[in-house]
Amino acid sequence: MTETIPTDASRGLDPDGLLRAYRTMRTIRDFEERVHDEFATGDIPGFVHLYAGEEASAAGVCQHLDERDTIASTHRGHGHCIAKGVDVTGMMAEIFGRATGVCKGKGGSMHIADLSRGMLGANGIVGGGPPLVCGTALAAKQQNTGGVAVAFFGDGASNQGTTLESMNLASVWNLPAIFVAENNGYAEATASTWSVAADNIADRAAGFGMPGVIVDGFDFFAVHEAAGEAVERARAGGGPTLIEMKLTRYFGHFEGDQQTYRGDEVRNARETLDCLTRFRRRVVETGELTAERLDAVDREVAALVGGSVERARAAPAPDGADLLTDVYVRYE
Amino acid sequence: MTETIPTDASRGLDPDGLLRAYRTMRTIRDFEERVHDEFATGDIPGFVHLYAGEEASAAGVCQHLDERDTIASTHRGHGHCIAKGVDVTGMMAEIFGRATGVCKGKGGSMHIADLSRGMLGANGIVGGGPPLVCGTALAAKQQNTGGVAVAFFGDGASNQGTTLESMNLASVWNLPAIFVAENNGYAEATASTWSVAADNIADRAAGFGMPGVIVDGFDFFAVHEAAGEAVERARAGGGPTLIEMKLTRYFGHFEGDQQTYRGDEVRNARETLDCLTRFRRRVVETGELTAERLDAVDREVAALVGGSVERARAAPAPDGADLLTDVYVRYE
Amino acid sequence: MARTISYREAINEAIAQEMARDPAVIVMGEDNAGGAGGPGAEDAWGGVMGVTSGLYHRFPGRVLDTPISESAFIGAAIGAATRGMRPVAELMFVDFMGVCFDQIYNQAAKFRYMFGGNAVTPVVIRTMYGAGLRAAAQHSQALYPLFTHIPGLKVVLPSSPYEAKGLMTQAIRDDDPVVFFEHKAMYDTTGEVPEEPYTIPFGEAETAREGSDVTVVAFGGMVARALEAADALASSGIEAEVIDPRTTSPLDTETILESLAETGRLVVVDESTPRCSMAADVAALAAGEGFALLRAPVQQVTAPHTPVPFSAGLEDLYVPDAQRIANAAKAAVDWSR
Amino acid sequence: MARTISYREAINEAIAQEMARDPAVIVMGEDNAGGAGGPGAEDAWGGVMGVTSGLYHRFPGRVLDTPISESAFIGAAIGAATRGMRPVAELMFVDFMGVCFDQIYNQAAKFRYMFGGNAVTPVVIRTMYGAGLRAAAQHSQALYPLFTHIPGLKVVLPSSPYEAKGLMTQAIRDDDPVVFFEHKAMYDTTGEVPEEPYTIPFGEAETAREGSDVTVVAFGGMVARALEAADALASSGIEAEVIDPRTTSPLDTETILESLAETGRLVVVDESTPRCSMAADVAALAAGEGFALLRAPVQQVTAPHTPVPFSAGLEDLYVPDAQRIANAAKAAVDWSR
Ligand SMILES: Cc1ncc(C[n+]2csc(CCOP(=O)(O)OP(=O)(O)O)c2C)c(N)n1
Ligand SMILES: Cc1ncc(C[n+]2csc(CCOP(=O)(O)OP(=O)(O)O)c2C)c(N)n1
Ligand SMILES: [Mg+2]
Ligand SMILES: [Mg+2]
Repeated sequence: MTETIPTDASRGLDPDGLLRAYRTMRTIRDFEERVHDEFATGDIPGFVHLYAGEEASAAGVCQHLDERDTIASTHRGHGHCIAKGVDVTGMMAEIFGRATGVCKGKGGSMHIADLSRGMLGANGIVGGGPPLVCGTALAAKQQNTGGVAVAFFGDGASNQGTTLESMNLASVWNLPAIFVAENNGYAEATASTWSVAADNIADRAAGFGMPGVIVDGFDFFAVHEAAGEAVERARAGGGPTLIEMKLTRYFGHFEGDQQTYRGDEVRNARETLDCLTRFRRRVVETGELTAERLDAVDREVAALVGGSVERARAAPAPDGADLLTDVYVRYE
Repeated sequence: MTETIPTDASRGLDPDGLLRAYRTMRTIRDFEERVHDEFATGDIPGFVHLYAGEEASAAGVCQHLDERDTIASTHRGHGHCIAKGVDVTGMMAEIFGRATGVCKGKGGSMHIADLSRGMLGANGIVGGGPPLVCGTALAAKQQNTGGVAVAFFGDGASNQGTTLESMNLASVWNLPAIFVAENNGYAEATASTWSVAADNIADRAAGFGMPGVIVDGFDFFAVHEAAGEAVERARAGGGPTLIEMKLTRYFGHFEGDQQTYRGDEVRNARETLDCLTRFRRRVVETGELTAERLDAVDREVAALVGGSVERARAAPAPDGADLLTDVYVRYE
Repeated sequence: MARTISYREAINEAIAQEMARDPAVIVMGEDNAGGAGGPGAEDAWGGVMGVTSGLYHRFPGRVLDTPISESAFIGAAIGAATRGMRPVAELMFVDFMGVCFDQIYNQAAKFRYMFGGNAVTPVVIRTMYGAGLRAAAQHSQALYPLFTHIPGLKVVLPSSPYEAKGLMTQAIRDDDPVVFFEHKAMYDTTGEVPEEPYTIPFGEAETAREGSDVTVVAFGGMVARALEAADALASSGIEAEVIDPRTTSPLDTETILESLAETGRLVVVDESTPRCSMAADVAALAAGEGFALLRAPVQQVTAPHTPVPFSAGLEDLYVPDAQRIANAAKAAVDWSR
Repeated sequence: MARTISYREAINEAIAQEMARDPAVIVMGEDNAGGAGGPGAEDAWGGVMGVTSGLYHRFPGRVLDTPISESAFIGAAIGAATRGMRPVAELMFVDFMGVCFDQIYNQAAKFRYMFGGNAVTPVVIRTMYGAGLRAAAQHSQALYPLFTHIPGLKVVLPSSPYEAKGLMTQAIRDDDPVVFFEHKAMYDTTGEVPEEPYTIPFGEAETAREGSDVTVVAFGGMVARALEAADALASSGIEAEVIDPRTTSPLDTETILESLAETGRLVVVDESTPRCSMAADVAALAAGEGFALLRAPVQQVTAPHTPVPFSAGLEDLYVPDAQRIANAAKAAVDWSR
């Protein structure tokens, strides 16, 4: 059976941990809002899908992860990258298509990756990540590292066969894998209430022999709690978990989307559910952190993100010769 | 929730209906045993997968179907073909690779089909059928024929992404489709208790918004009852159903399989569960049919199947020119 | 009556006219209407590039949104086609074929043969291909050679609004499975298109420009660049004949060989990567049937054997351009043993 | 020390030796052990053709059975390869690629490029191809041209037990994604194979037979037939040089062109269907770089543009045989302008 995690659950985060969580979420928010603005200038090429609004999911899950652990992401990948520690300056440069980007400008927004950080890449293919996560979870198991692997995917991706069969495989092989369904209500312009023929994505867990959990994806603490349990179980050899985050994306499916298919969910979410606002209110109320410390984080993050844009804009484009490199390790 | 159909359920079959059911099952059994023997002579080419033991599933489901309805089958397709009314003589000729075969000898055992009978083909691809059934169900719906479409697939195929996403699509589109998982305990040499990470395949139904039913697949009447409900619901616009048949195949995965992975399930099944024995015992006990009438069917079927082998053996191979025909309706 | 409309509008019009003409024609794909189940507008998108926009309201119940389940819904289109429907299904970007290719090449393409001629599967699979939108490695591929390789499929690459409409009309009326490749960078290209329905037969190349010095065979999005190159070549005294095969399967080998008989020189322009490509396929035709006509090495102008890069500068180098085509043509013309 | 063993045993031995040598090597696939979860024997199958037989007990925990979920487990092999493993995954019949191709060509093949060179994905995908077992349209295809088309993949087609072992050893040690094509009709073919591990480099063709009248390039299962044809040709005074490229990607174009320089005549033998095939690819090489060497039309000997038929007589006509190869070679030699 699926269970719902209460929103006031916590997992003993000390002030440093809380600060880290806040910094992650704030960095994602700032980064995405800035990319939104920069995109509007016309200087960012290609398709860009923003994660703003969903920060608690990436931050709450990745707070439990370390260098043993891997994550796979989606076309909406910036947030997962930042939460897993990918360099923000290198990310921004990548999105601008610069030689200084984390992928040398060859990947772009949809393919940001940093394998050295265990970040297996944003992915242009819906449902592309879950099979890969079975593999990195398998590697962790074979190598006995205690590592876990997390697949982030959307409600739309939850209907892709690759995602579904990966859940089964993860159970059959008893892998240290966690499946995080980020149900933001839409796949492009299609409502998840229509495309997912079940009340909840988490209801699918039972059919694949794993626990299914539903979480308020705006609530960092709820996410952190649920993810903590899943990570603990996975590290202890207890197998995979499916966690469904209920949340909302603040921007369109991609930059340029007119969003006529939506109601006023976004306004409502921004005003009453926002993960950053709620986090802030709570930790200040409990006295765990002061408004000043949080403000300081805000300033640091703003400087970091602002600087990343400046450096990206100033960075060189890739050299023409790069067109032909990096296809094979060796080919002759 | 999944429900289990009691084995004594019935659905008011009159003697003609009972006779038809028995004839179907007996024809399948005879056909498969004969193919088994003929294969041993070395005269049947290729890969052959026999359906013996599972007759009640095909017969109990297809008894509800008529010319509006379609079925898609698997590599283990002979039983489904026979139950859907494909010509036995043409089938045997096809398996022998003769020009007189239902597919002119170009398809063979794994591709026997007769679209004019609504039989969309055995299928060499595990999980190949369920998407097609979404399509024929959609056609029935668009054309308002009242037709239903049935996808037969194995326990192994229940782990194929194509199967899983087809169930979701059928629910989302509210199609008149029925998914029949024939759980015979193995996919090749792999036990379904291992490969299906749930207690039952039927447990997956909930995740795709449809009822899931578990049936004793050796019991024609249980199958007939469950399928009747599903067909009725589908025809009435009530959407898809997943039915899991628990049963056993009597022969190896393919002809030639040494079956060292099995225990003595087959002996047990043949001795205590056999669908034909049980059907016969019951209808004779209730007085609905006499042993004499059933014996007469046995003789007719034996003659039919025996004749099909003789005719297949006497039939010509395809002409060499046939190699290049039937690729396109028109190509220039 | 011809008007100037876009490639996008031309495709939309062909589908609309066929839907009006034949109730068996239905449309399906991810957000082909858009807005399903949501609180906002219906027909919110008309496909990610707006190609099917407006059909949802004009043909109630006949434009179906789908979950992101390509195997299931492409397979559904194929299954429906075996039962009297003529579905036009969208595989959004051809890059996504990898999650549903089985239904296309093992099912649709083989039914008729496997079933001894007793199957007719009139399905159209619309898909977008090509680079130029900075969409990177998984949203920019050409991949039509993979489909061309498969017996049982027909493969169509319109190079203009006029062709897009006529070939789409033919695709829908055609009784075989057709994969219809729309170049994603061409949707806003405009051209003269008759208002009334018309078909362009498959397997008949269009000679887009006549010339007797060199034959340039170009596919889909490359036709315009080949014409551009031909203009440049003309100013240096080289008259290029530009052939637009319009379908790669069937391929009009006759027109290519006839042109080669006159020019003796061949350039093939193919946006796909080079190995086992259409460039190779046409070059092989010249090396075989066309050998006696050939007076210089065949020049293949293709993308390199690499994925599609993201960065604008790299992507511009990736796609064959008029300059490279013109250089290849010059090399062919200048060559002497 | 060389002994005579089968193609099947050669592959098994290569995998076993690499597993012994490197703990990162693991094996996975449907029934690659067999018997998982059942009451009977473990390692009941060793793969549907017995290729991985015995490895399960020799390397505990390193041979994994899988559900029938090719996207998931091929993807898992790829994912594991990015984290220091060297998985050897079996895509049973290459015909099944359609349910999992995305993981191969959009993920494994593109990681390194998309990620700016920061990825190493040493995965081997073993797969069976080819006709001859009366297995019909969905279990008999060749399909290696589709993989050869994709940048980022290496594609291997061993033609003998000796090659099978050396190329498999190389494939496992190689740092790029490799698709390893085993001809299903060759498993019982025997030949001399050294006991000790050895590698055969990729991109280096083997000249299987020397001759100066005509060059015959043949792939995988076609090499033996080309040699048979060469014997027949020799008795009518034609000396054919038979080249076995061993890998289609990378392709050793140099060896082919060198041979062509001597013979001026080219036959390409390819079991796949003809469009955008390896036959076309090599013919295109001749039409381009090799043009000045070519003295006759390139002869492509391939399967027809049809699915693979079931009936024995039709299937025998389908697959290129020595007679057709010899005829093509004669036509090449006899040709004069
Ligand atoms: C296999 C595949 N099909 C379709 C697409 C096009 N596409 C990109 S994102 C998207 C919607 C994804 O929705 P969801 O999984 O809910 O993620 P979200 O965008 O909401 O984060 C679609 C259909 C794709 N990239 N890959
Ligand atoms: C996509 C695909 N993967 C693998 C196979 C090989 N194969 C054929 S039958 C089979 C087992 C199928 O098991 P199940 O679905 O339980 O059906 P059963 O044979 O028990 O009737 C396998 C693995 C295939 N034909 N297609
Ligand atoms: Mg979503
Ligand atoms: Mg089974």
